[in-house]
Amino acid sequence: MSDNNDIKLVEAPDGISGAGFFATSFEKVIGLARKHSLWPLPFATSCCGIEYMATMGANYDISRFGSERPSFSPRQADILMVMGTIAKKMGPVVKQVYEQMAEPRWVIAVGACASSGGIFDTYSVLQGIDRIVPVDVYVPGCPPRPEQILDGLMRVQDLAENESLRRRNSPEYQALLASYNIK
Amino acid sequence: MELTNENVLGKIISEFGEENIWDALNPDGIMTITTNRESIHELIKYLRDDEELQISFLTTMCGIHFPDHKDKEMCMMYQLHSLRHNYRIRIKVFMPASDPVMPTMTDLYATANWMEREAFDFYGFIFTGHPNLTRILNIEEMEYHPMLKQYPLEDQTREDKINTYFGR
Amino acid sequence: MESVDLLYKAIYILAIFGITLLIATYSTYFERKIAAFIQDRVGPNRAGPAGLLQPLADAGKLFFKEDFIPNKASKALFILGPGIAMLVATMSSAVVPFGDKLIIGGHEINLIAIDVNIGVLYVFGVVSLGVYGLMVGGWASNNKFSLLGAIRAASQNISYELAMGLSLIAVLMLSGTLSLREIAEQQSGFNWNIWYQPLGFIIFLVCAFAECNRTPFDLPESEAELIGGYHTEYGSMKLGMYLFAEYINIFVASAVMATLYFGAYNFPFMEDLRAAISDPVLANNVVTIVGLVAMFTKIFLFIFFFMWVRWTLPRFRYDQLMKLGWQILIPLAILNIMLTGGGILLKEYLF
Amino acid sequence: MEPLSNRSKKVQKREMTFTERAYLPAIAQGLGITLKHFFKKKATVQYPEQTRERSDVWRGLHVLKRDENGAERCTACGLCAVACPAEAITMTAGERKAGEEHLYREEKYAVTYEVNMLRCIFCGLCEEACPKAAIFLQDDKLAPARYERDEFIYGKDRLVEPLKTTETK
Amino acid sequence: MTENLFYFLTSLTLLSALMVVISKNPVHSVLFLIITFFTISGHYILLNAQFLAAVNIIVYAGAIMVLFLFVIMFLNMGKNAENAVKTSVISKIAGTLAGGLLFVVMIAALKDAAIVGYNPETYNSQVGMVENLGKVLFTQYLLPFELASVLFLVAMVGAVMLGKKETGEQHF
Amino acid sequence: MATENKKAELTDLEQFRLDHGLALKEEPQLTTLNLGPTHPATHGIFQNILQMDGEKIMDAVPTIGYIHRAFEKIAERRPFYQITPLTDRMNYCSSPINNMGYHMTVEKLLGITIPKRAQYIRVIMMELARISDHLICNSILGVDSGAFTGFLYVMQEREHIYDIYEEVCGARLTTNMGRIGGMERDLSPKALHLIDEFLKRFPKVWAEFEKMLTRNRIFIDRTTDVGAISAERALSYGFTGPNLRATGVDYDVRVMNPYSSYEDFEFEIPVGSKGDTYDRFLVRNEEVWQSLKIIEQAYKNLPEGSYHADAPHYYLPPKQEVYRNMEALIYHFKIVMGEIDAPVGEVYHSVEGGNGELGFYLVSDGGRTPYRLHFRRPCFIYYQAYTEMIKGGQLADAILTLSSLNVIAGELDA
Repeated sequence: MSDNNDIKLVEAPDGISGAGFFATSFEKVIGLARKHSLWPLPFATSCCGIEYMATMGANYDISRFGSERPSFSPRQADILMVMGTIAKKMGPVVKQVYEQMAEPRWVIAVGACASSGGIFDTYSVLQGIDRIVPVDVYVPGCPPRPEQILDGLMRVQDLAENESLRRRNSPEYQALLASYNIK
Repeated sequence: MELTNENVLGKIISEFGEENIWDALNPDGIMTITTNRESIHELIKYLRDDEELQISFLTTMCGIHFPDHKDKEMCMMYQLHSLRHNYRIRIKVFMPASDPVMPTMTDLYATANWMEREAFDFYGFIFTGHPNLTRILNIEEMEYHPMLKQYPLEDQTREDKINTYFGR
Repeated sequence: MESVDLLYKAIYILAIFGITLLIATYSTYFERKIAAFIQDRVGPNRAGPAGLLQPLADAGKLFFKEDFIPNKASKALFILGPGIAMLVATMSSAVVPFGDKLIIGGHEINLIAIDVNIGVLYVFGVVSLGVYGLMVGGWASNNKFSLLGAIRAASQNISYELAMGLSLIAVLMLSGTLSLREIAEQQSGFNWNIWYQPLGFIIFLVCAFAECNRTPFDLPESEAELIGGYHTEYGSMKLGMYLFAEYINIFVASAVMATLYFGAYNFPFMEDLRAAISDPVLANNVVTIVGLVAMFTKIFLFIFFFMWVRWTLPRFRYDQLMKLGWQILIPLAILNIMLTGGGILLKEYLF
Repeated sequence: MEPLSNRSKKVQKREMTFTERAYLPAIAQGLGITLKHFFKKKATVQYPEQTRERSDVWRGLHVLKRDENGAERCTACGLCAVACPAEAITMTAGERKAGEEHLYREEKYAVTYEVNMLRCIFCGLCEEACPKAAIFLQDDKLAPARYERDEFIYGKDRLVEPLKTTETK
Repeated sequence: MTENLFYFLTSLTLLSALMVVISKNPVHSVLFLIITFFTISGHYILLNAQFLAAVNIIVYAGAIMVLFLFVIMFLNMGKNAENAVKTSVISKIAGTLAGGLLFVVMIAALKDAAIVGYNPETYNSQVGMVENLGKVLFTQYLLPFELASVLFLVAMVGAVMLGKKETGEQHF
Repeated sequence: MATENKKAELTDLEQFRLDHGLALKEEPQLTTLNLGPTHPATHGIFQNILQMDGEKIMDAVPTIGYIHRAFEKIAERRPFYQITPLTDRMNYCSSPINNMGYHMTVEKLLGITIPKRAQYIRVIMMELARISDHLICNSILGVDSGAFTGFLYVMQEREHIYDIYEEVCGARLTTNMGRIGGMERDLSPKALHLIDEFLKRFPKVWAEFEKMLTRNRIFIDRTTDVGAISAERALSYGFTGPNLRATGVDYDVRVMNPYSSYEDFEFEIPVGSKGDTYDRFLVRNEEVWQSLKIIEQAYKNLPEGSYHADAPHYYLPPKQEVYRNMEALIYHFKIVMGEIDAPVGEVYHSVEGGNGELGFYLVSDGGRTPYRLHFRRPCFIYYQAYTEMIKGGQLADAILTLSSLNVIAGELDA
């Protein structure tokens, strides 16, 4: 399953990929708009959630990136920030939340537990959420410093800025979702 | 009355008799006694209700698995505390792995409810009379009791790990 | 009505509509900035200079987000909900006098979209309809959190409308008219209603907070309890419309409060200014424009106040909210009516 | 229940006075506090442009140190791998050949040395375990966020401290 | 223009009034009823009775119907009420009969009623304005007005009494 | 008997119902509402299926285990010193208390006594941790009642606490602070300076936070009589810590069984009276003041001496020694490989954690790992009372009760 990550489209240079044909300034504008308005769904289960609080706090201030409106309803969120251990019991919930999110959607796995299970290589813990949902950005650390969380957010911003409007309809993306059994 | 290990033990033994209370130890300043499952419920009730002792706070309880002890594989540990006298006591009950059945303490202490469910979840102890003895921490579909020593710790689905690297 | 007048009126209405939308859009930005400043942060500053393009980014994103209608939702009503909310919100600013008359080329233009003689009732009626947007949307979502939010919105709005109406009656007794323009005219100079109706104003202010679903009365969408309340299931621009409607409501509420209690476009030493300019047409226009600025300053101060309060206070609980509305505000409003009536009688008796 | 100790102190919980019942004074007080903060100096450190100061002992990204001659200190004893509670460190040891003395300080060295940054919990136990002072958690670098899981396996190419340019050639 | 508007409003009124009865979903019924009130307010405006129009909207559409909707939503919370109501054949027949009889009675009553028109020359267009309405209410119809207010007071007291729960139970 | 008495007091409506064969009371139509596991107010992760009559909660069924991580199983497979990072992640709001509680347990097993200075440093760190724990709990209570701003004010102070942690151990949240046998390093001059500054600055901020909420009527109304529990029920449920103290029982491990030189310090145990949310809020507020007092005393009277015990078998020798001294190198290897000679035995040690009595029950069979390590996790123990506490209240009450209980999911699920 982990192989499927390779399908992820990093739309690198403009004009080379298929979508580049349609790459217009309009697309860029929407990309910029999306970049600066990534509303997170903080799926905070444990320690990393506390560091996310620090990220929201005055000293780091995630609002500078336009991302301070936490959308606890998945319909309104753009990035799913999975922070903390996801146990096998929790796995289906994460997947359901992801399915409820509207396109375009991104996923950040914040911290070792969400990314790979981290220290908890145990029978009850999911060894990384990329087993159930496609992950766009991984943030290492246990928990990461708020700087690193912001770093992860900026990586998503880069993705959002350069993504073509048609990517979400592309067969590659559909195949990626299908490989995770997400309709 | 100042509660000391000696006089508490004396009181308990005079109430329950030598045949039900044995192996009184003092490993870390907390008196540890062993009893059988027939008298455990009565014993804890007695400790709670006795005017002099007032050992009426169930600090914790947990299971322990000793696979090497023949017929005494499973152990249930209760630790009680008398807030009034600041006196702690630990009570153990051993039983064979084939028959891990215990009376429930939920009628004495509300907190025993989840603790017993946890012990059931981890070790498969059956608490007779428990109102809702289901798994609490693990998923319902789990087929084994993971804290038993014979089961592995690691996630069996993980494939990116090479065991030879780790000398454990 | 002459065609030229109609043209001016059309331009004016369009302008008001545009300004309303603009203010609502930038309210989101200011809300975030004010929140940030109150909380020792700096707030959005990456989208454009000082983050000024932030609202546009939000709007752009919302427009191009996947439009989603939940399976179990009642589809027509699901779409209708935000539509009603937005429509009703934009309608209500029609009768607010933003300024006195402007004289251009001999034509007198009243800076008010529709001058009806029941302006107060119009605002009141339209605002009371706003709750349908929330109710219909919340119900159509087929989600229990949404439904709870919708029900809270309905009961809250009805309860506070009563107190609001009662506090308004005292103003109407003073002014003797239902037309907002006349009420504004009567408060010329510094003769504002707030000096006669401080209690009424406070009641009206509290009710305005409740009607706009703002903290401490944001129960219909209280995040900690109902996730998003009535708009839990809404995403993309439909959500945008709900949020928009909320800010338009704030704008209108601020405008109405400024008109009713703070002298609308009137400002102190207005007549001195008028007298200082010799040309009567120019004098009138200058005074009107300064008045316009005064009006908007008052509105912005109110909007700031709305936001300031939001980031300071905890919210009420449902029963406490009802208690406040029915057991405190309504009796107070009735008391206020009696005091006002007594005052008017006393004045007539004395003079 | 009578007190267990003589040090208890009842928290003050008085009835609300009339002014407190009237909502407004308390609200005004709260508004005053928030307004004071409105004009206060902002605490934000604007991260990508400015960075917050970190302590000297901050446990950041790993580095494999070289000694003063530019030779790698690591001798592949494996203590760090044993000490790692997250099992994030793997290595294979090799014998130093003749002529490689300037590269490796001891006779044994790590042919491969990998740290899985996604598993790592930055607890610092490896640094503590190392008898050769080879592995360190730097205070000035943080593990960056990346797109792919594979990119987080840090091999020697990224872990070993780069040679100082003056010493190479 | 006005005439066309009148016909449009009237047909809309009748249509939505009909839909109130026909709709299976009570929420839809209520929403149609609200539209009906709106169109009726439209008629008031056509008659130059803006005050009545506004009050109609505030009171009926803005308050009473919100309560209706509120109650229906509340009751609807659990399951769909649409299928819960089963009308038997007998009740349908009975309903038709009753409705038909009512219709007959109404025709009989209205057959001879004269329609009082207004003379356009002497008609005062300001009759629906607030001031005139107030004057009429407080002079000509003072007694009915005051009686109505007493009636409302009684109704209110009754509602409070009914709504009051047994002591000790807290609801909301 | 009871029914007959009731019959006499039937109201007219009830009489009517009785006459017509109707149920005496209308059965309320219950709604099922799923609170969690992703509901914003559940912070950590747990699910409550609520049966609601309108806004009133009639019944609740809690489900936990959504982040069960099998701490106790891992602890059986790791050498003693590698378990410290695990304890970090239990109550992650106050990791140092967990770390040091665990260290003290192992020290009790090994029979090490650590020098006074190390004990004082531990006290400072543990009290800082308690402050940061209570900070989060009380400010989150503000957030859940709608007042977001106070949360960000105190969050800035928490950053300062983190700065101190960082100076002492090199991490912010999951500190892995201290070692078996003492601290890993002495307090640096910078750390001392930071503590000093903190002691000067923090009281102002905390007073301001208190001013924003404590006497605000909206807040008082929201929290008074919400989620109340009696002392008897609380004891039966095994409550400890601030939640028990809010009911009026002055049980505090620091006073009852002093550890790490707590007997040297003057402080009081704040107790409430009703055990409601407001009491819990006030008790935590007051505890912060008491913790400040303790830190101040410990900071002023910080004794000279070593920051770790002289126990070469268990405490890693200094790095410089390892390079030069063969004996030290051998100890170093033995300790890192986990081959320390732990005696056979069992110990129970408890500390006053952020949420109450945090106990460690350690059984050792002489091997390199604990044979069994059981954590007495206060959150796990008192969360089961939650159902009882919210019954009859409203949805909003349930959420405030949850915040004021300060249930930390990591500790709850282990």
